[in-house]
Amino acid sequence: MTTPIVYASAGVAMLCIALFGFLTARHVLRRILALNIVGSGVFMMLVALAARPDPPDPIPHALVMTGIVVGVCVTALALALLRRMFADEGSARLPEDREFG
Amino acid sequence: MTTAAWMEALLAAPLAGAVIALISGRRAAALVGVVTAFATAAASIALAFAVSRSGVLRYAVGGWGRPLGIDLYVDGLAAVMVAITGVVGACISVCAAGYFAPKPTHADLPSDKHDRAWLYWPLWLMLWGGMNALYLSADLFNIYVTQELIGLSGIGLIALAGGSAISAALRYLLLALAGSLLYIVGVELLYAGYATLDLQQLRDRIDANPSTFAAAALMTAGLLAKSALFPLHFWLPPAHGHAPVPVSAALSALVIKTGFYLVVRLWLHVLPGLAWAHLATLLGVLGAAAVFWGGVQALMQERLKMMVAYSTVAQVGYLFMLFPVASVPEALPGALLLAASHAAAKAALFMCAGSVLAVYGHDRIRSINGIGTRMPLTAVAFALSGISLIGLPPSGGFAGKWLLISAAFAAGAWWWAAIIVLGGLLSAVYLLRALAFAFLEPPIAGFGRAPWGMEATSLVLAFIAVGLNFAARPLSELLNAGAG
Amino acid sequence: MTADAAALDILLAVLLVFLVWRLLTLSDLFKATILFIVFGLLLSLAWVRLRAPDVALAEAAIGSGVTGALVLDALRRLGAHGAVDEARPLRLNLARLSGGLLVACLGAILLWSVLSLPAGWRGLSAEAMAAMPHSGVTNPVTASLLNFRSHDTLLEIAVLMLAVLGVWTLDAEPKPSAEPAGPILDLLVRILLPLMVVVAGYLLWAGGHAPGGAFQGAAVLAAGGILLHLARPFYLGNHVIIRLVIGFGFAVFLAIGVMLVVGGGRFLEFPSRHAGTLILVVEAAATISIALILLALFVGNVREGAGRDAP
Amino acid sequence: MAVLDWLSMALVGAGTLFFIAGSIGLLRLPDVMTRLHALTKADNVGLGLIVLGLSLQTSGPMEVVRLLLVWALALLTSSCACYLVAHATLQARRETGHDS
Repeated sequence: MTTPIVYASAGVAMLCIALFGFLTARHVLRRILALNIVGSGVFMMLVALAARPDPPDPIPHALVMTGIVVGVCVTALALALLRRMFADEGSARLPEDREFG
Repeated sequence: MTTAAWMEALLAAPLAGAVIALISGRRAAALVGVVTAFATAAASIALAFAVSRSGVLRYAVGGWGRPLGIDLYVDGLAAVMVAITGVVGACISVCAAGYFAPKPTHADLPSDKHDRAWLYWPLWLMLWGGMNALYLSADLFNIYVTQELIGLSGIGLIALAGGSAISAALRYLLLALAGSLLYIVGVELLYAGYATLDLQQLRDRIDANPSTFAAAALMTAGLLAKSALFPLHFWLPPAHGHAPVPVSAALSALVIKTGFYLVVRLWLHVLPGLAWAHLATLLGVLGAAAVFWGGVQALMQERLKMMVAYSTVAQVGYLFMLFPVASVPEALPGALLLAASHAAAKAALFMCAGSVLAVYGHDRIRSINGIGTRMPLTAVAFALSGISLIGLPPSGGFAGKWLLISAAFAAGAWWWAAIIVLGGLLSAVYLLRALAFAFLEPPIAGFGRAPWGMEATSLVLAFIAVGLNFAARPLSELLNAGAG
Repeated sequence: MTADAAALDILLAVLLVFLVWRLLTLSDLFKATILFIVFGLLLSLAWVRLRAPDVALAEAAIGSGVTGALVLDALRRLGAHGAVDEARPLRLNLARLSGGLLVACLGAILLWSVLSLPAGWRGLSAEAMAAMPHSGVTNPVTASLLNFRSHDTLLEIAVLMLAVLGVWTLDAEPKPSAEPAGPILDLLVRILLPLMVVVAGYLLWAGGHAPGGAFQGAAVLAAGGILLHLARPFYLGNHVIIRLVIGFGFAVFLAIGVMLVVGGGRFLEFPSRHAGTLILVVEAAATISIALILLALFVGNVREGAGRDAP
Repeated sequence: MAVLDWLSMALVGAGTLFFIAGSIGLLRLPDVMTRLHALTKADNVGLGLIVLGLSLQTSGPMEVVRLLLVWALALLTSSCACYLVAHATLQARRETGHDS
């Protein structure tokens, strides 16, 4: 019974650290990584939830797999936009984040 | 055909159209797109009639039924949103058929983009299909997937403009992704608490504990970011202001409403059992702040498209002033009428701005002299949609605000009514400022030809916005047909 | 549970959290990306410990594999100048404190909800098991993805298509100056590529009764394509054949759903007798499309001769 | 049976040592090429020892074949990846004049 709780707690910790990282980071690539980890944290909570009954609840597994695939799509598009913005404007930060260090 | 058949059509038609447009490529995409658009619009109106005749319907996709499977659910509220999307979406498609034509005619769409312009059609039909799927869904996680569908197609559409739209699209993407993740955390908490993702079952099982509150708060925060409620509106003006004209129209008129709809669905239909008076007041206060902030910013804009985009920030505020007075029966029809007339008027205004761009080559408010004589159709459309946005009679905006104001008085909270009136005055100021330059100054010579398709569409939309003045009663009846 | 298994869980959990913290604070984004990939691989280990082998496969192949490749490729295209991040992430100041407090509150509430969950929580596992005999497959996760919640999966494939469409809307990127690798790699690719096709086919077929399925199979197939791209760079463009293959999986899925309606059933309601066959058809079509989609996302919008030089 | 158990334990232990050595090498060695040495050599031998150790614990020849297949695949992929990394490094050196 402790395995799900251990991982769910780790999921919460990952989620919170990465959410804070997303709020404070300026480089868009790091923001993208942070959001990916927020997603992993949520998915970890969901899969830990699914591991409680025996046999495991397959519905959260399906949700998480959908979430992983959607996450890759969003990440890929974000990276493509980032590369385009960097090629056009010479910065990997959003315009409002460019002034200070 | 039955309600169920129309629901199936509304899901499958735009998605099928999108994939056919994708495969058929540059030559036939526009044709496929316009045909699909009219078919989908017809189905949306048919669904509204079917619901008003035979009431709400629950439909188990795949035949499994909740909680294992995913259910669709249509009531008056969903039918109204689908119908708004259908009518305005058809008009936007007509406008886009001219705008994204193979010949470069528009200053804001560089000519080297024209070999990719056909990508508009699969993206736009996917967006439309995503909105229909969102309004018709009764499953929390399915709603997440539809939101991603909407978000990704919206970002692709914004990026079509290139240039400074790229960073706007990137900002929108990061915000939408963060919003989605907050929403998913909420879904996780609710699934942990109630072992279901179905809205109706949640409503029946919900009890007030901290985890449910946290779930509701997280989901609401995510949705507020997507519906650009003050102070989470910062991404909207650049994204909507820099996108191609039909895209700005679709995003401002329709996509913003999906977030609002979900907040309404969540708080009024799923969680009415929670004591949420403080949160409702907070939403109302944020709405009021949005009305003023958006109005003042719109007044300070130099470009017509940016002014119209900031006006959306303000108009979103009115919608959220529904929540503090939601207990009064007139409030919801009022807010929905406001949403419908804003959809029509805002799409019309963006198209007016697009026509001005096409003729003048720019949209600086100070130099759009003589629109009244050069482009009378656009000027009339601008004025009519302005009337609806300000809330002057007779217009859908007036009828909606009237209902909201009477709801505020019925709830004994006159100050909301005062804010609505003051906000109307503010929008009168910025719209009249632009109109003054358009009408009072003498016309200047030169420049291009007005795109008649866009002008005509904007006029049709403006007349719809005005004509919605008489829609209050049928709307209330449709909503009541859904109250099952 | 034995004590050493518990120790392994705790060690893995702590390591995961530590990796997250490190990769968000490192100023070198290249190192952060490597840690991100390591994080993904360890995450699949966690999924295995949580008895979710399907998720583990998907995470290793897509979550960590494809995403990692995409991020590394983006870093390469940004170049040394673009990969510099002079900010100090996670450094606390007054403005960030409020955000930090908010996040801490969120963490406390989430932790509370994790700990307060009753021990006998069942979820929908009983309902799912009861429905399994009618689902046409014996792997519950495949049944959930392609039958119980097939509507989600249909829209998910649409999301995949949208990502490619979004990439296509952007201006073509400058062509990276990659010269084809030598004969050794060619030989290796010639051995590995057929193997990867076989593995992808196996994963697709196994999905019905064991961990695996369309997404994992497609990811392996796409990895083969990426390998080929690394060995001999090629550009996809958006020719009609590419568009046809990309739209194929979604079109087949949607057509089957609509066909079932025409046949008198409900949208995506697979009849119990044919469910297994229909799922396999949908998955096979989806595998091909998803593989090409993932490959197109990696290759990006680079066209021969159309590249514009970065300023 | 106990002898076999001890033997497989020793083999797996030796394999693990190779992995640890490889990981330390990855972290401590100065540039890409030397790190590649640490990584591929150590991991291939390490995995081979672990596979050997595990195949002493199997119930039938099929499982041994499968384990050997895993090792063969890992050998192939790691040499492929190693070659790619080395190639990219050489190219970067030629372009910028120094190691990245």
